Amino acid sequence: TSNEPEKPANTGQTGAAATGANAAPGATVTIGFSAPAADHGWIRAITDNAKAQAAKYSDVKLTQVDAGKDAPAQIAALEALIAQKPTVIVLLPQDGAQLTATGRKAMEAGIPVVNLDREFSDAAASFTLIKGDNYGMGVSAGHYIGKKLRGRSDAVIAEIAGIDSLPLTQDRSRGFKDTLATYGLRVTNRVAAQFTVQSGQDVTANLLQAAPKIDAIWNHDDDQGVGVLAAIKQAGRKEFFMVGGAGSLDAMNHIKAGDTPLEATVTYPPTMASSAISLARLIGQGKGLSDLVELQVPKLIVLQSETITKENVDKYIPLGFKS
Amino acid sequence: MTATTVGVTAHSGWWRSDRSEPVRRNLGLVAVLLILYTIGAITHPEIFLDADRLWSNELTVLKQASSIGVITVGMTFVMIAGGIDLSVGALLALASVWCTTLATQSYGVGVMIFVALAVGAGAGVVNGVLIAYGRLVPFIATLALMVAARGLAQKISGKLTQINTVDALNQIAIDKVLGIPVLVLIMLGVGALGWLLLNRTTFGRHTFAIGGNPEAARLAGIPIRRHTVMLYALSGLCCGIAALIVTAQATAGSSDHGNLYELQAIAAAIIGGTALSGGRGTIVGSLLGVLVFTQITNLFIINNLQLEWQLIAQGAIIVGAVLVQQFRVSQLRRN
Amino acid sequence: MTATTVGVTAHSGWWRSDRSEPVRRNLGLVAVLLILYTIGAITHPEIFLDADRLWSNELTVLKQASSIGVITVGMTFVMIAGGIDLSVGALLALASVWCTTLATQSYGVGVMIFVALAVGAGAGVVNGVLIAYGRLVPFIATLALMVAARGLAQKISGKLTQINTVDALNQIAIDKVLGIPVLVLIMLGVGALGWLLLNRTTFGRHTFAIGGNPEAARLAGIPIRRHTVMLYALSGLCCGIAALIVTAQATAGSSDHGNLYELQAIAAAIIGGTALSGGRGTIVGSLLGVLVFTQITNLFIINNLQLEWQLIAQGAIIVGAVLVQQFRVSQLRRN
Amino acid sequence: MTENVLKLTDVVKTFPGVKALDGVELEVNSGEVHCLLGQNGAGKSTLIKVLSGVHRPDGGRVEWQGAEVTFASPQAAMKAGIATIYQELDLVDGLTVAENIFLGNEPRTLGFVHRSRARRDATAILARLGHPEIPAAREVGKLPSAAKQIVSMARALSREARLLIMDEPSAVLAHDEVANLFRVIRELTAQGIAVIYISHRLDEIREIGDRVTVLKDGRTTAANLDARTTPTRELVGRMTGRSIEYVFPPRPEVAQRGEPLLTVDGLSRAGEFADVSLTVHSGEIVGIAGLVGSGRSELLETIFGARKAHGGTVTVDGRSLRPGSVAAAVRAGLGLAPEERKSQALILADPIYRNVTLASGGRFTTAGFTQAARERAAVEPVAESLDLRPRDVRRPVRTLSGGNQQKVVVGRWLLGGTRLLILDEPTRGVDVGARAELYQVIRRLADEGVGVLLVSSEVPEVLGLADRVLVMREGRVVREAPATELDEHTVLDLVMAGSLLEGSLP
Ligand SMILES: Nc1ncnc2c1ncn2[C@@H]1O[C@H](COP(=O)(O)OP(=O)(O)OP(=O)(O)O)[C@@H](O)[C@H]1O
Ligand SMILES: Nc1ncnc2c1ncn2[C@@H]1O[C@H](COP(=O)(O)OP(=O)(O)OP(=O)(O)O)[C@@H](O)[C@H]1O
Ligand SMILES: [Mg+2]
Ligand SMILES: [Mg+2]
Repeated sequence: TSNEPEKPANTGQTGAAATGANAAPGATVTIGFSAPAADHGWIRAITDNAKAQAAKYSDVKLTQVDAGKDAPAQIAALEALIAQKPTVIVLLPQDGAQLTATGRKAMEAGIPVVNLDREFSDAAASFTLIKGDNYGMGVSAGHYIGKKLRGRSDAVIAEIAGIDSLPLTQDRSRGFKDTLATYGLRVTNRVAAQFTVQSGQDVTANLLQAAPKIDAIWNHDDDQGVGVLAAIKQAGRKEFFMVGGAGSLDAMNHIKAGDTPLEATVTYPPTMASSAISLARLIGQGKGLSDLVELQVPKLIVLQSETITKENVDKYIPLGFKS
Repeated sequence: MTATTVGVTAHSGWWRSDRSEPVRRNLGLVAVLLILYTIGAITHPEIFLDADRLWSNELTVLKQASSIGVITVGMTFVMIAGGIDLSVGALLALASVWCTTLATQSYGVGVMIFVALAVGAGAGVVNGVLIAYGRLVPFIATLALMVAARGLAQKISGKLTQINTVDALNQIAIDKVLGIPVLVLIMLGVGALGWLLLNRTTFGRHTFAIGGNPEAARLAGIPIRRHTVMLYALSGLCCGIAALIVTAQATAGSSDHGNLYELQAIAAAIIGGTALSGGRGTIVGSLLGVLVFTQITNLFIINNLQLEWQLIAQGAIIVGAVLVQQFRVSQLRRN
Repeated sequence: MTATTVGVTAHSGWWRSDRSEPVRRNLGLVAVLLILYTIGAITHPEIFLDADRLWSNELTVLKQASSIGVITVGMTFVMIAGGIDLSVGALLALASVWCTTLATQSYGVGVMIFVALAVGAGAGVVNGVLIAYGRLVPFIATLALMVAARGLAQKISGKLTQINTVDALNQIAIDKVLGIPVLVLIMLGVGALGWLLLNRTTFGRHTFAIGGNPEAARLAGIPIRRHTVMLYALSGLCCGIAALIVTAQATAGSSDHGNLYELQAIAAAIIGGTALSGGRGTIVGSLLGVLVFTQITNLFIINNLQLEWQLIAQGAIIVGAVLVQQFRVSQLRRN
Repeated sequence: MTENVLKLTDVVKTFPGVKALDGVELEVNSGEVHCLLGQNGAGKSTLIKVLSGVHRPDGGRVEWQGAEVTFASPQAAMKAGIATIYQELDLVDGLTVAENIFLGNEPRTLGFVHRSRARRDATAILARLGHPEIPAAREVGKLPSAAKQIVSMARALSREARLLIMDEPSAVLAHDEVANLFRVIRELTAQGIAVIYISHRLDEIREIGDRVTVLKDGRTTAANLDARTTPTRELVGRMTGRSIEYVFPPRPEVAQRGEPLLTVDGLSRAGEFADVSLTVHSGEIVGIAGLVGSGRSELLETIFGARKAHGGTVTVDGRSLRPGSVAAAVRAGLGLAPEERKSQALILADPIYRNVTLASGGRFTTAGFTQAARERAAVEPVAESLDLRPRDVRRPVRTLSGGNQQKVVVGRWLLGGTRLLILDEPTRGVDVGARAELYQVIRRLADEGVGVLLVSSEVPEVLGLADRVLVMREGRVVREAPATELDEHTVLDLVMAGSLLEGSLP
């Protein structure tokens, strides 16, 4: 699912720009944008979406700042950015907690910060937080699997997590665990990959040896999912069904085709970057969301983690990002 | 520090065939593997005491070891000659991406294989030339390629996973010959060829000589520079082979493939008795080293250990493993 | 006897002071830095040709370099003695996590500092003992700690970022003394002390001796094992200091801190003229090496280059840098 | 006044598989120079390593100044007042002369080294050794091998020792340097310091020694012989168990020189040697005499392509050799036995046979595959002819005695196929018996038509073995003549003329 020259249209871009009154161009807004280097399908979609969305507005000027290799580096980069006094900052931190102080610094400098996805440890450090729902992902996956295996307390349920040292992975697993519990189910085998195809294949190959018969698998991340599916194919296993995570185009195609155990995937939409830019613009122009009565954009927006299945996959495919 | 070993090696069992110390080392590693199996048998008898499941589990371990195994063979040559190759992981990624572009895929499996090997070997030659003729220290030269090759791989792939639609290639990750997975056979084949090249040809002799005493090798008329280039080309070639393995396993090429392979390969070689300072090393030892590491991961997953415990245990096991080895070797020294 | 005088003086370069080759190397690195500045001046005159912005930019570069710089000083000692320390990054993480647990924070900054240094040095001693008395090769011993220490850090922190609420510590990332950021002063201080220790004390002499010719060192009655332990303890101590720096910068302790620091530190030391085989190396060179790498990153960020281009460029620059150096050194050799 | 300081009774030291020392008796008195004599591999170095705490004896008594001792470490021995100059240079190349001399006991306060004092003291000691010109601030790695030897002597002297052990200190020294060394030794013994002196050169032993103890196969075969009066026959007999009639093989009456094999024309390297021209005919042995540092090694290495010439040409039977390419030289049939065996010639961890066959490329392969058996078969006779001991060619070279290692270096080019043999100090550290053997071998090769180019700091060796002799001084050839027309005195005058002019000879 790659190779052809990038067209943003296919990286999860909504196509929907601002609507209603807010569509009208206003005072020019310079948005400073910083997200970790795009070394992974989902992050890449985030950056592409942000750029694409900004391009849609005649009154938005986007200055992108490299996030460097780790949190301290991103902090340094942002200090430089703050010095340039953009109207608004959209920030996807390397690590929410570690950049909280910097966010606060920007706010104090009178620059509203839109905290994208990875949450600051202090709400006062951002003007608005828009994030995906990691816990919710686990919940959605849990419900899908729970409904199908309800009452089978002996069911073998495997979880293939992403990078295990990340807080977001912890949240996803908690949501999954808690939800399964409500069905009297539990995770019997849990492995963690690295968000990369190869690691997905590696841990899965071993996992399938550990569990000779599986009922369901939840894989946190459709990027590594390519490897997971490969390993399953190589082991010739079909006795179980699988749920993915994030909502990549590749995953959706498999769901549509039904050619793999992958029956569903729970979204963690990179479109949030587009929305973040829109919000930043409104903040910069002191507007609210036109469909809401408030004069300011909301303080907190948490995106639904939707469940994509064969039934509804068609309407999601335009949103699927290339892994 | 080499210092600590000096006193010891100075009188180590010289009178036996010069091969015997390595042999002991390898026996040590076999012992380590047996210990790992025992742990497996205790924690999961249903797998490790059931012939069929043990067999299929070990085949999986070997399959998962195959790519790093092939790379370690090349690494062993480089290290015996006193060098080091940090670029292996990146070269693997580059080769895998290059051989899975839509363009390449359209030419079919033959061309894909050729491209992977050519890219690997070619990049290896670059390493070798920088080192032999540019006089860069191997660490820096290969570090440069480690970084640049990844970048290039990302450029080519646009950081996207390049699904491989050529089944002929994907199939080698599935097929078996006489019950043995093709990937395993590839690893064993590369190992066997490597063993011959290292122990039964002048190329191997010269490799040892260059690592043991470069000046002496030079004054004995060995064309050191040419040899160096060939060594890194060999390592690069192994990366190309490994790239095909990984591409088949992942059914895709990606600039993320082979992440941290350099560290794993070097560690496996050293555990296997290859000296970072050159002059010593065996293919068998290196492959056993790889197996130890892969078996450890397998055990962790089977016992579904939490990440932090995996790491702590791994550190402990590495230390334990080497101590077990040393015990066998010192036995040799004593009598 | 005068015969030797004849032979000796007949030889070129004979009368030059000896440290002159390292000096040339370092001049080479300075040249590289100047080239980097020139690139900066061309691509972004508004920064590199504006005294104030250049000054503040370079201070940022130095601040970003401080943690890795401190670690590289310790690494230089270890490498000069012929060793290597892969655990530095993990030890940094462990120390940062340990000194930012709620419990530790409650005791205030003094205890936090003590804990960080103690954890670092303590883990370093473990490295040293494994190597000197357990006879593990440094690569493997420190690899084991590299893995285990990260695991332990994750265990302690529960894989959560530990916000540091003790402002006294966070402040050092902000404060300046006479216009120089405290972090930079710390790095320079550690560098200066390291230089003294290496070039003016018996400890330094013995470090060179052990790396240069372990057997000779032993015959000269140097207690190699004890010295080895002290060396790794020193490296660990530097990790502790670096941990404090990073914790202050990130305003938090985390098990992800110091990722890949080992590679960067080793690379910087080698670029700075330290031999992986031991016996050669300078503190100044190592720090210049660190600066080169940090300056490169800074240039990338300023030009906000895409990741893939960053990597490709970095590879090219590394090769270029070393060639520039070699040019200066070979000049020395020629006359 | 001369009381006994050291007494060894029945000392035994076994290395896995070999009894290096098998009941050694030794008595050393204060103020005497006690010489140890023995063939290569007899156990001399092992013995002194036992004395200096490097090895622990497996049995026997060591009495030091009356009390029984076993030294746990080199430190312990040094503290007790025993200083040692080891056979293999034990210096750290990366450190300066001063740093090496005081390594392990630096003058210091609170760990800080007094560098200026160290340098001053070092210079003083070097001056006392007659080498004020060796700069204390110089990196040892950049010194000539001879200068290195002086430095390790200085190091031994820097410790106030009651017993000074010297393991073949003169091996790398040229004639006048030895005189110097002896002067120092006499000063020491005058102060009542005891000296154990190991050398394979009998004339030296006669000149400096008081008493001699002879070792054979790790046993004392004769103790406390008088160094001056004991007849050579007896000494050699005790050492080798046989008697060696003549040393140098007779030259063929009519020097039947064949075709010119090697022609060197106006060869130069800045700062090393200038405008050297020489010819070696097949079947001819050409010797080069000169002092340490006179540029002979560089000349040889340049001819061999190991160093790039700055000017001049090297031609091997008519065809000019590609400069700076050792491989080309070897292909043309040249072979070099370099000067420093450990750093330039041997792969210590590898077995003897591999070191010997290192340069023979694919010669012992069938279908591209090496065959250890064939190699060993080819190496055995070489080991035989050089009297390598022990004979087992599968031993790592590391475990060989110094002299035997040297034989391996030379042996590499005796496998046949070499048409011009270049020998740089080939007999360095080789015992009397083996020397004779080696001379025989070299002459036999010459008779078979091989050309030989020989460098040695032992003038008698050059005169005795070579057909034609070149004398080098300060990198230039100052005289060329048939060996028969020269005698030791003339040659020494020639090589030292320069320094005579400076009038700075002691
Ligand atoms: N002044 C010097 N600086 C550096 N190296 C030197 C110097 N003088 C001599 N050497 C080295 O020491 C060794 C011996 O010196 P050289 O070859 O010049 O004289 P030689 O006649 O070969 O003396 P020798 O009998 O020691 O071989 C050679 O390897 C040479 O490179
Ligand atoms: N480390 C070692 N391991 C095994 N054997 C050894 C070792 N060191 C010496 N030997 C053996 O011990 C014997 C005595 O060696 P030693 O070096 O004492 O001889 P030597 O008298 O010094 O000879 P040379 O005159 O050539 O220096 C030799 O057979 C040698 O091979
Ligand atoms: Mg000896
Ligand atoms: Mg010489």
